[in-house]
Amino acid sequence: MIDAVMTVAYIMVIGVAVGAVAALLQKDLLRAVFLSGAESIALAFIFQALLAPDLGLTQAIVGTVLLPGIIILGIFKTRRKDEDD
Amino acid sequence: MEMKELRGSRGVLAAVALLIIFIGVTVAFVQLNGNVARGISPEYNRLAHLQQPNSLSAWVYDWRGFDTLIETGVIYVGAVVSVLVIGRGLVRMKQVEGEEPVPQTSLDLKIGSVNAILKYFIFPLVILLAAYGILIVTGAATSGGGGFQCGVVVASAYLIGAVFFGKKNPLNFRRKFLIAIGSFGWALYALLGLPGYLVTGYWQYNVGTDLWSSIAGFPAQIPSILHTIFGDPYRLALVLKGGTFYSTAGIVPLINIGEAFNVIGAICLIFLVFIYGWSDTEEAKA
Amino acid sequence: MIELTLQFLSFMASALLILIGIAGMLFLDNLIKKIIAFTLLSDGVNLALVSLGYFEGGVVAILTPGTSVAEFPQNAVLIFGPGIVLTNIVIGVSTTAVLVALTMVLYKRYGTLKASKVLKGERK
Amino acid sequence: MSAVATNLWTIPLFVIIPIITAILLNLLYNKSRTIKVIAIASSIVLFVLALISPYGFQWFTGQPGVTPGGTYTFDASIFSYRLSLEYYFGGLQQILITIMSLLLVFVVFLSASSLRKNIGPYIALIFLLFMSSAIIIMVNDFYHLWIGVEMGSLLLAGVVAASGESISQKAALKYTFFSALSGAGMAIALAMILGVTGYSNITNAIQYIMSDNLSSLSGVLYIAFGFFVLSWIYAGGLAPIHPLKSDVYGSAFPHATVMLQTQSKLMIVAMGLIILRLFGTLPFAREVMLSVSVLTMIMGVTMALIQTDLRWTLAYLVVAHSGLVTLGISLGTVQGITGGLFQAVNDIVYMSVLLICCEAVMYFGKGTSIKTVGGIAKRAPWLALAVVIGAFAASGVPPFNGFQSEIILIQASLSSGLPEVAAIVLMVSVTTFIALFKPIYNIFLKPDNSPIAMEGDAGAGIATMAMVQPTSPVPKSIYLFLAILIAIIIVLGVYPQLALGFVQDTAIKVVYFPWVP
Repeated sequence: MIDAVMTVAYIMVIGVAVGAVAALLQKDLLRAVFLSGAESIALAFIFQALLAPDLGLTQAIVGTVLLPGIIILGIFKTRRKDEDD
Repeated sequence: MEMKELRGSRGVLAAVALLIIFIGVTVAFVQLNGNVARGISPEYNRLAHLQQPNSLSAWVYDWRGFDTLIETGVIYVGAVVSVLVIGRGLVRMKQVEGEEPVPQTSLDLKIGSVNAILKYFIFPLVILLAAYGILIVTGAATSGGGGFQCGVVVASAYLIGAVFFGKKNPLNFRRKFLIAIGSFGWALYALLGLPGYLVTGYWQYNVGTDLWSSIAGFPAQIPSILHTIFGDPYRLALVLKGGTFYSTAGIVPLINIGEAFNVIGAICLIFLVFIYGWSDTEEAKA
Repeated sequence: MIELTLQFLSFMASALLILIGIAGMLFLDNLIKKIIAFTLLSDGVNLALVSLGYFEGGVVAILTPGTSVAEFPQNAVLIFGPGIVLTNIVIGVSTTAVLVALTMVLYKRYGTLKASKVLKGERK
Repeated sequence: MSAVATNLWTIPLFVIIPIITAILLNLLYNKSRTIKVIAIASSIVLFVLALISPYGFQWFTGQPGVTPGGTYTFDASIFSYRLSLEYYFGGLQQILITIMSLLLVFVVFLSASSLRKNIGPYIALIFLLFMSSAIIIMVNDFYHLWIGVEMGSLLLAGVVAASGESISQKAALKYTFFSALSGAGMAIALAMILGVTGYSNITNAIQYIMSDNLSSLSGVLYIAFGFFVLSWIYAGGLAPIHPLKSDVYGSAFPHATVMLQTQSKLMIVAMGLIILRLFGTLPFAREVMLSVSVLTMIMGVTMALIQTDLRWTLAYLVVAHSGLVTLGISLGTVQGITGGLFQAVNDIVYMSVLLICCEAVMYFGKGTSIKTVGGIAKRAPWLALAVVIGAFAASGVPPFNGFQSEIILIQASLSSGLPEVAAIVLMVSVTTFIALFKPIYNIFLKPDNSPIAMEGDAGAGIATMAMVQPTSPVPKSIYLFLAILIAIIIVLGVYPQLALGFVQDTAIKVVYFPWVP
């Protein structure tokens, strides 16, 4: 049982790191926002594993709907692609 | 802080500083790992069964309820400031000619071509999400969640509705309504401290639970009418190993409702203004 | 040798997120990406705060039927960190909203998201 | 200290009255007359409260302290771990909040009369700015301090961006980005202090660090110190990032800058004292703080010298004079801290005089640049007198208050064996005069010969002839405010003991009993 939790936690820690790096390397801002949302879901799982279910719930909602929502509205009002040069 | 300058020698300097920060933080975390001092936290947990089962909710809304009042203010201020930047309440000096502010136009979310089946699928989703938000706020004392989570869930429902239905949003909030409930929520939270303040002098003393009036040095007795108003409606029975404990969360459920109103008002207002912009003439008409 | 506990693992993940976040905020030139980097940074801080409270063999800090009142204080995870995380999430949302609003307004004026162009000082 | 109240009745009102006022004003939005009445009434109430308040603690939510024996107590003088949030209101808090609420009255009046359009949210933000500053100076808790600082930086962004001009929006964006960065840093520092001690109450944390052997965790304390100093620098606008804060000061309306500079002085004082109390025993701690303040002074006055706009000169001078406050605090001796706190009080007052004069210059309708305005002394002689007195006070000329605090700072640095720092303090006061002399001479004394002015005079020649003396558009109320502030300047300059009595107690406690708030 403990091992299963640890395995999931390992995967999620890797997921957080990869998601964070991948989000910032994207040229497409919309895709970057979605990747940061994925990172948030992984983080929510880690919060669950760290015995903080309240925070898991909060992080899942805030990180996947609220913050990406605000930033996506910002992208719609500005431009979608990162500029070159 | 010109960002382009970070490419040259300044960039190297910034990279070195960053490396130092990273190593420092890592070293500190390695030292802390397994050595975290427990401090005051067990004391809060010791008192949990006297008030409400959810220790975190008790910490956030009762033991450190005043911190949360200011924190609720942060989200209120965030909404006021971002809406002010877009256009609500920009000020000019009478005597000075300044730059004209740039008005924000309304955003055309072109998802109107969603087919009818998806639309009928989304409609109950929005309603269910809003209902789930209300469920979260009512169960705050006993399980995870609370006012902030409720507000965030309802705001998500609002955003989804706005994206898929546009102006025909099932949760069709108006600007003035959102500003009003946001303000009402924060004011409700702030004024819930008043009964305790008037009776004992401690702001936001939890008059419903009333754990401390029997301790020596406490300045006042709590009149029973306050127990009746703020305590009795929220009675809980906790069946624990040591027996059945009867407790009440006191003003915490009411505080949660205040916070929920505030967060719904603030975040929906942010979404609304980011989507539709702000113009004073429209407000005057409405 | 340091044991690979869950707490240690999450501390390292949070240090990594903090590094990525600060680096992104300093070195990336796109305003929206800077904002995304800020959300990553605040996630990292949250993770550090949550893992402060965790220890091996702890239980969730919610009383459930049958819990022992005498043992609960020592067994439950420390609630200080999670409480602060809630605040940090709120602050993160408000700051992000203000940043996005300012970015939107400045984009309207300058037509670019590049920080090096938008924030160039042109004092009268 | 005889029986100290732990339920002091005034403390919650300093927070709740601004909150309720702000909510009302934000709702009223464009009803200027009602807004003006409510705002001025509420700010006067706050001023009276600060004036009459006794000293004591407020343990919010009424939770007791836990003694090591496991019993509960409501007595602040007994050693106990606080379950609740603790605020302290003492002499330092009284004098700073009194002056801040007096300035709040002026600022509210000025903004309500000089701004047009929908002023509700703007004045609401100014009230919340007052609230966050009052929180920061009264609080004895890291967690709450952090919330106060974060809220303050969001409010600052709002107040600055409210003018809707691109320069202020850019200043707000830059500052908010940095506040996001350093706010996260402060949260990391908070996490580390919590991890080491387990207490967020500052008194308890200091006692824990002093009583326990933390040699294995000293690295954590150093990192926490580093992040704390970073957020101190950002909150006060000190040396390496001073351009951000001076952009903010310069691009906000001058009356808003009165509140903003008060807020940063309060943050500098509050956070500086906390750093000194908690980390004062770490080696290099004072040296780091001292070098930050010396750098701030030098950079601030150098930048102030090359400005050609009164607004921007003042913006950089505010930064330079913040350096004087931090210098006194980072010396770490009783004399030094007394000087620093007294300097903070004086600084708030004389900078407000200069900033209100700057606002009055804007009433003439040509901005504040030395290239466009001139000859104001002829049209408003009293204003010229006020600005000259403000400049004298800022540059430490004897009968005014700046002299009294700068002499204490010089003596303190000499007795700490740092004559070169004393020389820098002297240099700051001299350079302040030089930096202010150019705009004051050009704006007030030099005859107005700009082409626009000539044209205007020709057009309204007859009207001007008819009047014996050209009238100034400056309202009478500004002269009243300036008179009150100048009275404070002169009274503090002649009887410095009036203010020193308030701050000396705090300085002694910080040095000898750092755990006492």
